[in-house]
Amino acid sequence: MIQQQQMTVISQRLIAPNIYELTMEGTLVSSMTMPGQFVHIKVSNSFDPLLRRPISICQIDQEASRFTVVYRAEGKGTKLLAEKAAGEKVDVLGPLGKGFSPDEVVRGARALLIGGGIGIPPLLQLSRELNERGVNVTHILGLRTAADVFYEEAFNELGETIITTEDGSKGTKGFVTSVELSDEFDVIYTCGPTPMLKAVMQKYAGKKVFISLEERMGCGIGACFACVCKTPDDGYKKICSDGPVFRAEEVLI
Amino acid sequence: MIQQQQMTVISQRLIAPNIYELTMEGTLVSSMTMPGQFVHIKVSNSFDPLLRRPISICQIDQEASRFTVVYRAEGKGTKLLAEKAAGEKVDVLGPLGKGFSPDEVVRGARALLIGGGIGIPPLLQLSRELNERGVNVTHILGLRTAADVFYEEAFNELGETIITTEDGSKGTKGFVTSVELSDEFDVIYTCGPTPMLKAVMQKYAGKKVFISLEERMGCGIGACFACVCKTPDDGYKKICSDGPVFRAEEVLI
Amino acid sequence: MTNSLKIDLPGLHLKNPIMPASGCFGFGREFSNLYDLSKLGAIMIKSTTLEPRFGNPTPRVAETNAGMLNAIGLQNPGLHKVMAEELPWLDTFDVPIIANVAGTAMEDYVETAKEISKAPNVHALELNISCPNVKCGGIQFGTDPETAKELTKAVKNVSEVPVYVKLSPNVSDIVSIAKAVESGGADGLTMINTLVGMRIDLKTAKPVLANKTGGLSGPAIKPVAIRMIHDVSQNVSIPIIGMGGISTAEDVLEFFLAGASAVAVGTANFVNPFVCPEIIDTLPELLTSLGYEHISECTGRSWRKHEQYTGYRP
Amino acid sequence: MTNSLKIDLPGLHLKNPIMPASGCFGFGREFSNLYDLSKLGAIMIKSTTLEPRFGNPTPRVAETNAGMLNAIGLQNPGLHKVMAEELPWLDTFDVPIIANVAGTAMEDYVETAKEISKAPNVHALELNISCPNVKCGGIQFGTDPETAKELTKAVKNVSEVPVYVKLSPNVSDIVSIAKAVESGGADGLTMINTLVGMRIDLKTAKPVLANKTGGLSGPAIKPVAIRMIHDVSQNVSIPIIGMGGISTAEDVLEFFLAGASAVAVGTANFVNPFVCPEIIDTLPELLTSLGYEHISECTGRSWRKHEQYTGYRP
Ligand SMILES: Cc1cc2nc3c(=O)[nH]c(=O)nc-3n(C[C@H](O)[C@H](O)[C@H](O)COP(=O)(O)OP(=O)(O)OC[C@H]3O[C@@H](n4cnc5c(N)ncnc54)[C@H](O)[C@@H]3O)c2cc1C
Ligand SMILES: Cc1cc2nc3c(=O)[nH]c(=O)nc-3n(C[C@H](O)[C@H](O)[C@H](O)COP(=O)(O)OP(=O)(O)OC[C@H]3O[C@@H](n4cnc5c(N)ncnc54)[C@H](O)[C@@H]3O)c2cc1C
Ligand SMILES: Cc1cc2nc3c(=O)[nH]c(=O)nc-3n(C[C@H](O)[C@H](O)[C@H](O)COP(=O)(O)O)c2cc1C
Ligand SMILES: Cc1cc2nc3c(=O)[nH]c(=O)nc-3n(C[C@H](O)[C@H](O)[C@H](O)COP(=O)(O)O)c2cc1C
Ligand code: FES
Ligand code: FES
Repeated sequence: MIQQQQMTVISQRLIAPNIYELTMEGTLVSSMTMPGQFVHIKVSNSFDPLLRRPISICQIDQEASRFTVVYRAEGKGTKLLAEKAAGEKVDVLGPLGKGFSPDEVVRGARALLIGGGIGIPPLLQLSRELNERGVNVTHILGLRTAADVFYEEAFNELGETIITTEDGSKGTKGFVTSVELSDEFDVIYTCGPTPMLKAVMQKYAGKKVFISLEERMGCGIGACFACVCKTPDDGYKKICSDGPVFRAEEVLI
Repeated sequence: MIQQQQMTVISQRLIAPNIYELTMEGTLVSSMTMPGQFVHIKVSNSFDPLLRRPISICQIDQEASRFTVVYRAEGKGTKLLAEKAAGEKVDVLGPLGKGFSPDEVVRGARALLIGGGIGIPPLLQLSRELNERGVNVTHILGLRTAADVFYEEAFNELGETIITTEDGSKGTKGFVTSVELSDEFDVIYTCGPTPMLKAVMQKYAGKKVFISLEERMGCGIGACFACVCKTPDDGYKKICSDGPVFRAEEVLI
Repeated sequence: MTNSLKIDLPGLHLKNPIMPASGCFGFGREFSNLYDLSKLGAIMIKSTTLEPRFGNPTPRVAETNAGMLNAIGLQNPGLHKVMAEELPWLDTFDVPIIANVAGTAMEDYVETAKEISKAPNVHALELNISCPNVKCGGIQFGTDPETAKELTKAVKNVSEVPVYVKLSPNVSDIVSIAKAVESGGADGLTMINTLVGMRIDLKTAKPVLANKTGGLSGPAIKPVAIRMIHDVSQNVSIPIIGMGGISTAEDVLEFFLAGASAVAVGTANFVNPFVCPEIIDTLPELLTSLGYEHISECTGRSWRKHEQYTGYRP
Repeated sequence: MTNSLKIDLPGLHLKNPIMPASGCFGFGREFSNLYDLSKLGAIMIKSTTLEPRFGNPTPRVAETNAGMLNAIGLQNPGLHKVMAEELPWLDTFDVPIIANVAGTAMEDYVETAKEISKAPNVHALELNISCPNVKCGGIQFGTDPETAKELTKAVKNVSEVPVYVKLSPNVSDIVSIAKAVESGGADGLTMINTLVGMRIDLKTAKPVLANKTGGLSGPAIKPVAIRMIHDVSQNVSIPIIGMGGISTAEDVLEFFLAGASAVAVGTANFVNPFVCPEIIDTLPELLTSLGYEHISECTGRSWRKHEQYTGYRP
């Protein structure tokens, strides 16, 4: 169930240049059921900035009623969000959308998780849940440069983790699609910038690929038609409520 | 000289219902020369609220580079200002306008200071400076009810202080003009709501009366013509830069 | 208590004068997961056109200071599907529907209005002659008084329910459009639609919206809406449903004082999806605190002699 | 470095294209206590009328969300005093003056324009046909294309310096006004003036401003200004000085990309009196970071083919 809640900031820290990890607490967490869902955050009480900011859920701790997001502080809203300190309240609407369904794979299956930049965080919760289900997980995480890398250890604990950097300062030089793996995968999950999603879909064409899309949003709940994308059958999907995660074949990007 | 400065909040406390006392520190204080001047405060970095808020200077501590304002948290801007805690920065433009000139009276003269509500604070610094100049000061402070009274002791230390409350819950029942004093005064300074100023001017007609005016402001420095009032000679004065303090005869209110 | 909010307008017996604005609430399905739609005074459904429309390419929204731009382009499933699926579903709630009708030619408007006005829960039409986001149709009907009048007449001729006309603020003289529409037989006005605006991305040097321009809504435009309602309400004798930047009960009252007899809330639903029920809950107390017994006392009070008038009476 | 900001416009050789907007800077005296006025590209002085004007009763300003309303009512000391005192004083600075001329009848405008254009430091006129805050005169000249053209012609006939016409955004079709003014001989356009708006005080139930309506300015109106400049710049071949909600160097660039060749800063001077010099200081770096060598490359880039054009050339 979607709730709107003043959640309490538990911690906020810088984990890479301009990348913040923010943990919040509140009963809203109990509704978070699927990795890949997102929350819509009002970063200030002011009318400026006016709109909420969509941010993916990165980690869920049901026992502590806490969840974590990781975001890049770039524009007006996310910079204000980065100023929130422990104990402050943040207005969260969520959980929103449909995430990655870990049910798509069975125990013992092999899953490849490919994340680019700020698309990496939602894969962490997914990888955890896949692991819990006994799925064998491999990660490819693409970043610009060595300094941008975050959560390497956390992913390492969950499965083989290959880092790529555009400048080659760490891991494989190039993009996430530069990595050649000999293994066969039953399912591929990917999240990142649209050009990366396209490249991944091309490289793994014919496979079962799940992608997570981004679009400018108004309501975040499916009411305003801001965030639609076309589908192959000339229909449309709303990224905020039908997605953000789709089977690659479902949508035209 | 007018400066714009990010000043540091030293303390903020509630001194009566909705009335806050805020002390800030910065080199800007060195330009504060006249009691009755004001500062123009930007209460947030957001465009909403957009405009600065004019607030009178209440106490100046040149040695510590600190000054104090007292204000009522009522609308959007002043409520945000009331949230500022020690250590935070506040954008202050000032000092602005022309205040009460304590030079108008000589040592041994008698001055009557009449303040109403949130018009009381600027009289505190004035009274101090008059005292320093050896002027004999009497205060009449008008408030709605006993709970609203603040700074009674501080004024008491500077001269006889008569409190009036509308409901009679403290001091004289009625308005500041209900007080009958047998003494003759050489000069009267008054600050408060316009109806009170008018009543004071009427009661003390013929005396040397100084009044402090309020008006909605744009720039606060005399450039936008938002805050004019007419003068008896068919001219005008800008309250922000020619005032806010005027000789009663100078302006039509 | 909420009795202080009951309002009657042509075709509309409203338990309260608060309704979501067209395009900001879809057909209510999403919000029905958040609260009981029966709580609302009415619902203005998304603009419906004769044929289904996909709308404009994305990005379709952009944020501005205290406002937002949208260029959805009237995406909707078309008259047939709205009649067959959306309206019957909405009929499960105890809330009157104001059906917003859009088109690209007079005939579209007329045909859509005729059909949709037959739905049992559609109690009024809102004629959208002010959408700035479609190439042809929409706004050109709303900038010329004569065209606006003709369209109103044609739709009135076929509609089974009262017709409200939604005015565009992008005009030199909104009073003359309002009068024209009134003389065309409109039962009421709704105003304002969005102001045309644009944002440009510094990095790409291109407009942020794929459609380039979009409609500006939200708190930024509130003073423009207030002014126009103030001017129009003094010059027509049909009621006005006011909108443009409403986010709080205080805003609602400001619209009433300007001359509105009911209000719609648009953009604020995105910021706080519970805004409509919250306003409905807080409005009675605000009225009391200001000394009003009924919200209708407020209509036009900023310009009326108080004795003279106590709100629109049908 | 600041060479990247040098701009030539009809009558104006500007060291940079940043100037305070008329009415937000008086005649510069107050700001001269804060910084050296010679730093500015130009100064648009307060609207000057033939006779002195006291203006409207107070309150004259009201805050709105991300904006403000003003109804100053063109208070100014009148042509004679401006010529005798303000302009000579301004001549002590190395900064061209754009004299904003207002009136209530064609003759006033012509007489004021004729005289003030003779002042040695007045390098251009700005014809205010868009002030929403005076009963007669001002805005009615700006909403009818024919009247706007006639006035422009009449003023051009007598002015010793190029004439810029200041357009009102409160019109259905700003492009047609712009074209009319161009055909009347205008050397440039300045846009936009304020949108008409209103705020109502809940406690008194009356408009906050004594004049009831006022002009809306500030960040709230920026998307409207951008849209209008984008539309007009594609349809005229005279340069545009853009304004409406500019507060930062980024805003300046957005106006250039829309189609402006210079900009004016109004309301932001009240929020931060140092805003103009701050923008002038930060703009070169912003240009560099976006890969531009000169700000004129940006003019109209949101709609021009890049090869085609590199800014207005006199
Ligand atoms: C479903 C979804 C999940 C996301 N998850 C994350 C995440 O986990 N971490 C993260 O750093 N970012 C994420 N994003 C992107 C994030 O929403 C934007 O970076 C953020 O909204 C930008 O806000 P701002 O205040 O920094 O920028 P501003 O420039 O102030 O934003 C202006 C407006 O544009 C919108 N906007 C700007 N960039 C984007 C964008 N890329 N996508 C959607 N809207 C945008 C803003 O929401 C706002 O309405 C996600 C986006 C979507 C749609
Ligand atoms: C020279 C001067 C000195 C002042 N000194 C003090 C003081 O020492 N303590 C104090 O509590 N108040 C003082 N005031 C009044 C104070 O400026 C207003 O109470 C304050 O601006 C209200 O802001 P808000 O955010 O609470 O209200 P909002 O309703 O959010 O204000 C909206 C707009 O109206 C303006 N405004 C509202 N009320 C007033 C008012 N009474 N006078 C001027 N502008 C107003 C605001 O500045 C703002 O631009 C002074 C006013 C002036 C002109
Ligand atoms: C995303 C969005 C979509 C809209 N779609 C429509 C529409 O389909 N038909 C219509 O008449 N108005 C539409 N509007 C205009 C609103 O109904 C309303 O008139 C306007 O937004 C002003 O109100 P607000 O400031 O409360 O949003 C839309 C507004 C927004 C923000
Ligand atoms: C207080 C105030 C006074 C103004 N006076 C004038 C004026 O005298 N003449 C004029 O042409 N424009 C006047 N304007 C309009 C501005 O020059 C400018 O066009 C408008 O405010 C939009 O710019 P901004 O959003 O940067 O303020 C005034 C604006 C304000 C806020
Ligand atoms: S953001 Fe409103 S429908 Fe998706
Ligand atoms: S506030 Fe601008 S002149 Fe006084």
